[in-house]
Amino acid sequence: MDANLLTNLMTPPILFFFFGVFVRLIGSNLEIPPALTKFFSLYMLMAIGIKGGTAMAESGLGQDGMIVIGSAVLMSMLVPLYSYPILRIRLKNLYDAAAIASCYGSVSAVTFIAASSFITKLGIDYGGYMVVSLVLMESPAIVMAVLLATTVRSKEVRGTSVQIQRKSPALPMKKILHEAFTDGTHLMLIGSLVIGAVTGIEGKKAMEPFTGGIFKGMLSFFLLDMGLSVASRLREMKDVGVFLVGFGVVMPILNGVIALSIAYFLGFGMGDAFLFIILVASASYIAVPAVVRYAIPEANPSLYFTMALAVTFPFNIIIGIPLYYKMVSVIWGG
Amino acid sequence: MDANLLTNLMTPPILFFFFGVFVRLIGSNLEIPPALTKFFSLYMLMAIGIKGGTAMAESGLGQDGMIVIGSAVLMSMLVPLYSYPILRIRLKNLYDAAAIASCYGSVSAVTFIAASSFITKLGIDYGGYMVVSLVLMESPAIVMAVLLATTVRSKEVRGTSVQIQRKSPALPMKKILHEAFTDGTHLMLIGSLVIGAVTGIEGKKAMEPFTGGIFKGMLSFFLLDMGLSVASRLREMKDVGVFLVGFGVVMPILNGVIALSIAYFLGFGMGDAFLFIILVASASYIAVPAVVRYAIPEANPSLYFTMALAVTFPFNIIIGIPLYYKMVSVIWGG
Amino acid sequence: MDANLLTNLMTPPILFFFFGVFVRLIGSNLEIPPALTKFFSLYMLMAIGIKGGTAMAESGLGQDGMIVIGSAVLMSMLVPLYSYPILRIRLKNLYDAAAIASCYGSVSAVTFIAASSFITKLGIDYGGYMVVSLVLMESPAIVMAVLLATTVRSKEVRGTSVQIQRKSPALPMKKILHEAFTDGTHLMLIGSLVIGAVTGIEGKKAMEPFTGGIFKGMLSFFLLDMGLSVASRLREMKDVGVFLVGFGVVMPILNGVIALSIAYFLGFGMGDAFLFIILVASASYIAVPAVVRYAIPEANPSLYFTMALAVTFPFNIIIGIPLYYKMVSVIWGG
Amino acid sequence: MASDGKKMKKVEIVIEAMMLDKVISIMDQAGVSGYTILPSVTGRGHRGHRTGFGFTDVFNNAMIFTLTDEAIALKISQEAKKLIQNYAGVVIISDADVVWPDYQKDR
Amino acid sequence: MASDGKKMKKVEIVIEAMMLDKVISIMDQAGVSGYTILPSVTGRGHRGHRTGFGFTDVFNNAMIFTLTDEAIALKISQEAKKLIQNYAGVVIISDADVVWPDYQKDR
Amino acid sequence: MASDGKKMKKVEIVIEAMMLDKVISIMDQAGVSGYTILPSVTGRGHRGHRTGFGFTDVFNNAMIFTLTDEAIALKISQEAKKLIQNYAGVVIISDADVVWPDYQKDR
Ligand SMILES: Nc1ncnc2c1ncn2[C@@H]1O[C@H](COP(=O)(O)O)[C@@H](O)[C@H]1O
Ligand SMILES: Nc1ncnc2c1ncn2[C@@H]1O[C@H](COP(=O)(O)O)[C@@H](O)[C@H]1O
Ligand SMILES: Nc1ncnc2c1ncn2[C@@H]1O[C@H](COP(=O)(O)O)[C@@H](O)[C@H]1O
Ligand code: NA
Ligand code: NA
Ligand code: NA
Repeated sequence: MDANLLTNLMTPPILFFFFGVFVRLIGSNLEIPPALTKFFSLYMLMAIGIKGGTAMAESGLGQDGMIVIGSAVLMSMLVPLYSYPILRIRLKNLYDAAAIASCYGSVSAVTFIAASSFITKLGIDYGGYMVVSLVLMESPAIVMAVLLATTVRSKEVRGTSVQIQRKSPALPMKKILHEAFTDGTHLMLIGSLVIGAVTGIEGKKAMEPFTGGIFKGMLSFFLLDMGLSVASRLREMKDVGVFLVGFGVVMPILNGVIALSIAYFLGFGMGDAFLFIILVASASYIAVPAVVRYAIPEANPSLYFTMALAVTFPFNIIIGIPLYYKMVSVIWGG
Repeated sequence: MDANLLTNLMTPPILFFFFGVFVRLIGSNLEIPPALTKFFSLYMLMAIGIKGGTAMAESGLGQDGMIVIGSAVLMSMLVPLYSYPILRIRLKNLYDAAAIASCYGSVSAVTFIAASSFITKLGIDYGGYMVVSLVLMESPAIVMAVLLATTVRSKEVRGTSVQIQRKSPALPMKKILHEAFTDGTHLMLIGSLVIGAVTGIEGKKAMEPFTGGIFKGMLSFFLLDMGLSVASRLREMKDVGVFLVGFGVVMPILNGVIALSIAYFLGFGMGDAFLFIILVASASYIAVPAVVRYAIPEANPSLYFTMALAVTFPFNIIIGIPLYYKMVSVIWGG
Repeated sequence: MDANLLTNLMTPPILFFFFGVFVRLIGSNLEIPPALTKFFSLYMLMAIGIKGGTAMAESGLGQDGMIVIGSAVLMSMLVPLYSYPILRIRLKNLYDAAAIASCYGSVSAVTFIAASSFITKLGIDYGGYMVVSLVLMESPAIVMAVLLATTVRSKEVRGTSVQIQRKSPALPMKKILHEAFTDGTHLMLIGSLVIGAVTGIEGKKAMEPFTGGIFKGMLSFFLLDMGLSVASRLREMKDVGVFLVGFGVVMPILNGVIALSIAYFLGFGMGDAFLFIILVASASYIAVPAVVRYAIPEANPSLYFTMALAVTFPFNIIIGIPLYYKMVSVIWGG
Repeated sequence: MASDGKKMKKVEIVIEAMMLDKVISIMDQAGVSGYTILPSVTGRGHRGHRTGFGFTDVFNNAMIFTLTDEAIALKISQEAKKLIQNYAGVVIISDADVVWPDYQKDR
Repeated sequence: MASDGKKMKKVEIVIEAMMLDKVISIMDQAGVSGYTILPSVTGRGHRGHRTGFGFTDVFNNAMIFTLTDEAIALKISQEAKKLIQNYAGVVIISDADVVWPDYQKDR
Repeated sequence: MASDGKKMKKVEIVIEAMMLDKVISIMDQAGVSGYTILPSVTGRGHRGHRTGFGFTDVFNNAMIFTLTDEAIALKISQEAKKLIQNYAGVVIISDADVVWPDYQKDR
């Protein structure tokens, strides 16, 4: 790998991520209180939403935007669909397969942030509608997972009744959709996006010192915290097992390549293509697990959460971003 | 209403308020941890205090300032006095009447902040002593309420003794005054005001990126949180009842009109007049309830808190600010 | 004392410290939630680390830096060594003597921050390696204290066995060193320093609005909080007693004078000399107590913590900083 | 126990945070007079470490207790038991003397 | 109960947060050897939901418990009962075996 | 006690925050099936006020409880007692009926 890798890794926020991992691994007592984590993550969602919304207000959606968004939504449904059979190869608990598939259909906002700083630094542009794509990729992935889980459940009832007692009292789809659409992090992002779009250039100016100026600093804290959490999850890695760790590394690449092909054939701009790949290749460890835990209690959250957070997230930050960029820059001739 | 209404409502902070209301009403799990709420509100008090204090350091109090402040203090005593008999018309629990009266005699710092951004945006000036007025309107309102409650209590003792067992062991006035003057939010505002006044232009420069630059962003978070809280209180609305909800809407207008008359006859400047009206028309849901809960335990906090927070605050933000501005601009010919 | 004293005392952050003390003394209910305190202190460590690190990246360590750092480490070992016998004069519990000695060998980051703002304002320069000194003065002081405590323990075993039951099961030195080097605050400072050094000018630019712009405001909050804590500890002052209070006031001066002599003879620059004195004269109430509580449980944390926080810290802020500056400016002819 | 309190049952439930609302509604439907919530506890059980991350509630627990009579306690524990078949949690019942203000005697 | 602990009473009090200091002074005056505070709990009782807002303590509860002997427990519960006539709260008394460090045996 | 729960011991330990990990390992080694942690409580005891400062853990307490059988409870209380000779803390044991999910019956 070349200098671009370093470009991505040598910024304070990313270094604070590694620092966080290191700190936890050597057994330090450094802790970020949950209230602060909440602050940093709500802040991130507000900042990214305002930024995307005000960008949209300036340039509008346009046809390009519609195509990107449509592709994003489609991928968030397709990824779970083709991930599920792959996961079934080895997983006995099919609920786990459904839950994991859902996380990979959805996205990681922090990976998106890191990737967009990365290309911004390289002077490459992208559309405000990328944030809209980010937002819209959450719910479809969840719906797909719930549908898969429902299939498993109905089969189970027809099959042996040994585990029936433990079976979840089937939650009505309406309740699950409500959870999916009203999840706090999801709404915070949508709300900020809409507020950014509504207030436009004026709103951007008013919010800039907060959502722009101190952004890198707040991101540093957030990534420090992520680093601590990632390292804490490493002890669950043995439960995750080789197959799933492999899935967490290979799947982003596979998803990325598929996304790249789509972006190429649909003629995305270079920045849009890169971020589209990032969205498809990343996995959710915030919004989706929160809803899936509720909707598919039979699945073990340690698996899907740990894979998305402690395997795929660092993989994308360290290897994925420069790798996808390399691929894009070769093809788009950047 | 005209474009000014929109000017007030279409800023990110205010939109985040509505967003907060919306989010809670649709039953989302979005939560702001109490520690963060504390941060945002202490920050608001610091920012407003520093701003007022440094403004005072630049321009001094002056005779104008003295007159405004004097009128403000007077109104904070008068409002409870004439609110109480109005409330007695329907309220059986006279302690409730005293407590509510007290909240309306005092002020809402956030309404003040929203109103001052509103006119700042319109290019209208106001004196640093407006913040002094804000500060000084708190304690008198509380004292009035306690005096009213004491009267009720002594009557009750002479009357039937049925409820005596529940009667509060009369707290000594000294203790209550201590609570009133040492209330944390109250002191934070005073302290910041004094520190702003003492450090003047130097202090302003040093604090500007914090108390100025990121202000709109922090205010957005604070108002998001207020929105969530307002919506949570809406379920108590049925306990509040039609009479009190009506009081919460009509009283600010009545108080505003009285304040306007005073401002007019005493020759306030336009900006001062507008903010004076805002102070008189707003009601306290932070400092006063905290002290009144302690001093008048016989009153139901759900009533006075909910009225000030969930009725009068949104009323002033949505309708009051543009309405009072309209009135002022017609009369002052702005 | 002259205008310099006022220069130091009349800034918003320092005034917020006094305000905090005042607020607590009059019995107000103003509280800063622990999660926020954590935020402010982690922020401080990040800011100071980034600043020191990026400064080092610009100018390197150099021979000057090595000499300063070496002297600092040396003093952090010497101070406990000569403090211990002084403390033994009156203290019966020798564990207390060891623990207190350790705090005074180490440093107070906030005193360092206040002092560096003080001279920055006066236009005096200092090296980025001063932060390295700050970092490196923590562990040696702890190690010295543990060695002293180990001596006490082995004597005790050989002596009367009355107190044996209460004796701590001797913690292995390895475990203690682990605690000392992995203490969260310690690591946060080191990590930020390294990240600052690695990212250099780019990192500085990226972080500036966060670690620079809003610094004074965050510091104001942190010092407000310190003021509250200092005042809360004042009620423990009677347990501390006259001797130890005296120690807490005289020792910084003594340490300061010794540091001054060293700085003079080794030819430190004026800014470096001043901050070197500050480091040696200040005492730790964060990192060291955390480790010492663990390593020397026989010592009473109320003593060492209260002395460092409620005696020496305010002494240095109010008297120490201008006093040491006076001394330095006379000798260095500033 | 000798005190001027009323003999009641204390039902304590540890449950994963996102299911707290469900437990509250179980209690409400069982007819309790009130409850107290400890909003944020962590722990370990047979479902592994639930150590609480700030950015997701998935691994947080909450705790809630109610003071109530034996019949209601039984009803709650039966309902809650169903819940903890699927979600992390544990139900604890113990004896307690409860002192209410006078006008609450009827509960 | 069979353990090497001392048989004592556990007095738990839920009280509105701003009155916690009052409860502490009731305990101190009754002569307890110590207490433990859970600074921030929420709940519901006959005074309605006390769900805790960040910007006011009016709707926050706190919880405190002390381990003490029966006589002191009774004294505390009597005093606290007066307080909860006016302020939100509840007093809970139960049995507990307490293990102190040796040099605390005398309490 | 009459409920469908299993009769067990509840061992509650208040300990200074930085020693919580030690208590956890005592419990783990004693063989408990789980525990619940209240990460941040304050208090007073014979070691004075431990009122919790945000910038140091030295004066913070934590609380942890486990539901377990009598033998393990005894083991824990003995180990914990040694710890609280040197570090602030108290150990409380009481009776509790515990309702587990069915597949946990064996613990
Ligand atoms: N034996 C136990 N003692 C105390 N708390 C427990 C115990 N077992 C489980 N818990 C609590 O209940 C939660 C869920 O337990 P589980 O469903 O067994 O994983 C844990 O995270 C603990 O907080
Ligand atoms: N039955 C109950 N069980 C547990 N906690 C209660 C109960 N009743 C009241 N509480 C607690 O005590 C507080 C005050 O109760 P009250 O004064 O009845 O509104 C409530 O907010 C709850 O935290
Ligand atoms: N009598 C008591 N009742 C309840 N909690 C206590 C009691 N004594 C001590 N504690 C708790 O245990 C901690 C340590 O106690 P100690 O070691 O006695 O200072 C205190 O800070 C309290 O949180
Ligand atoms: Na994806
Ligand atoms: Na008013
Ligand atoms: Na020192």
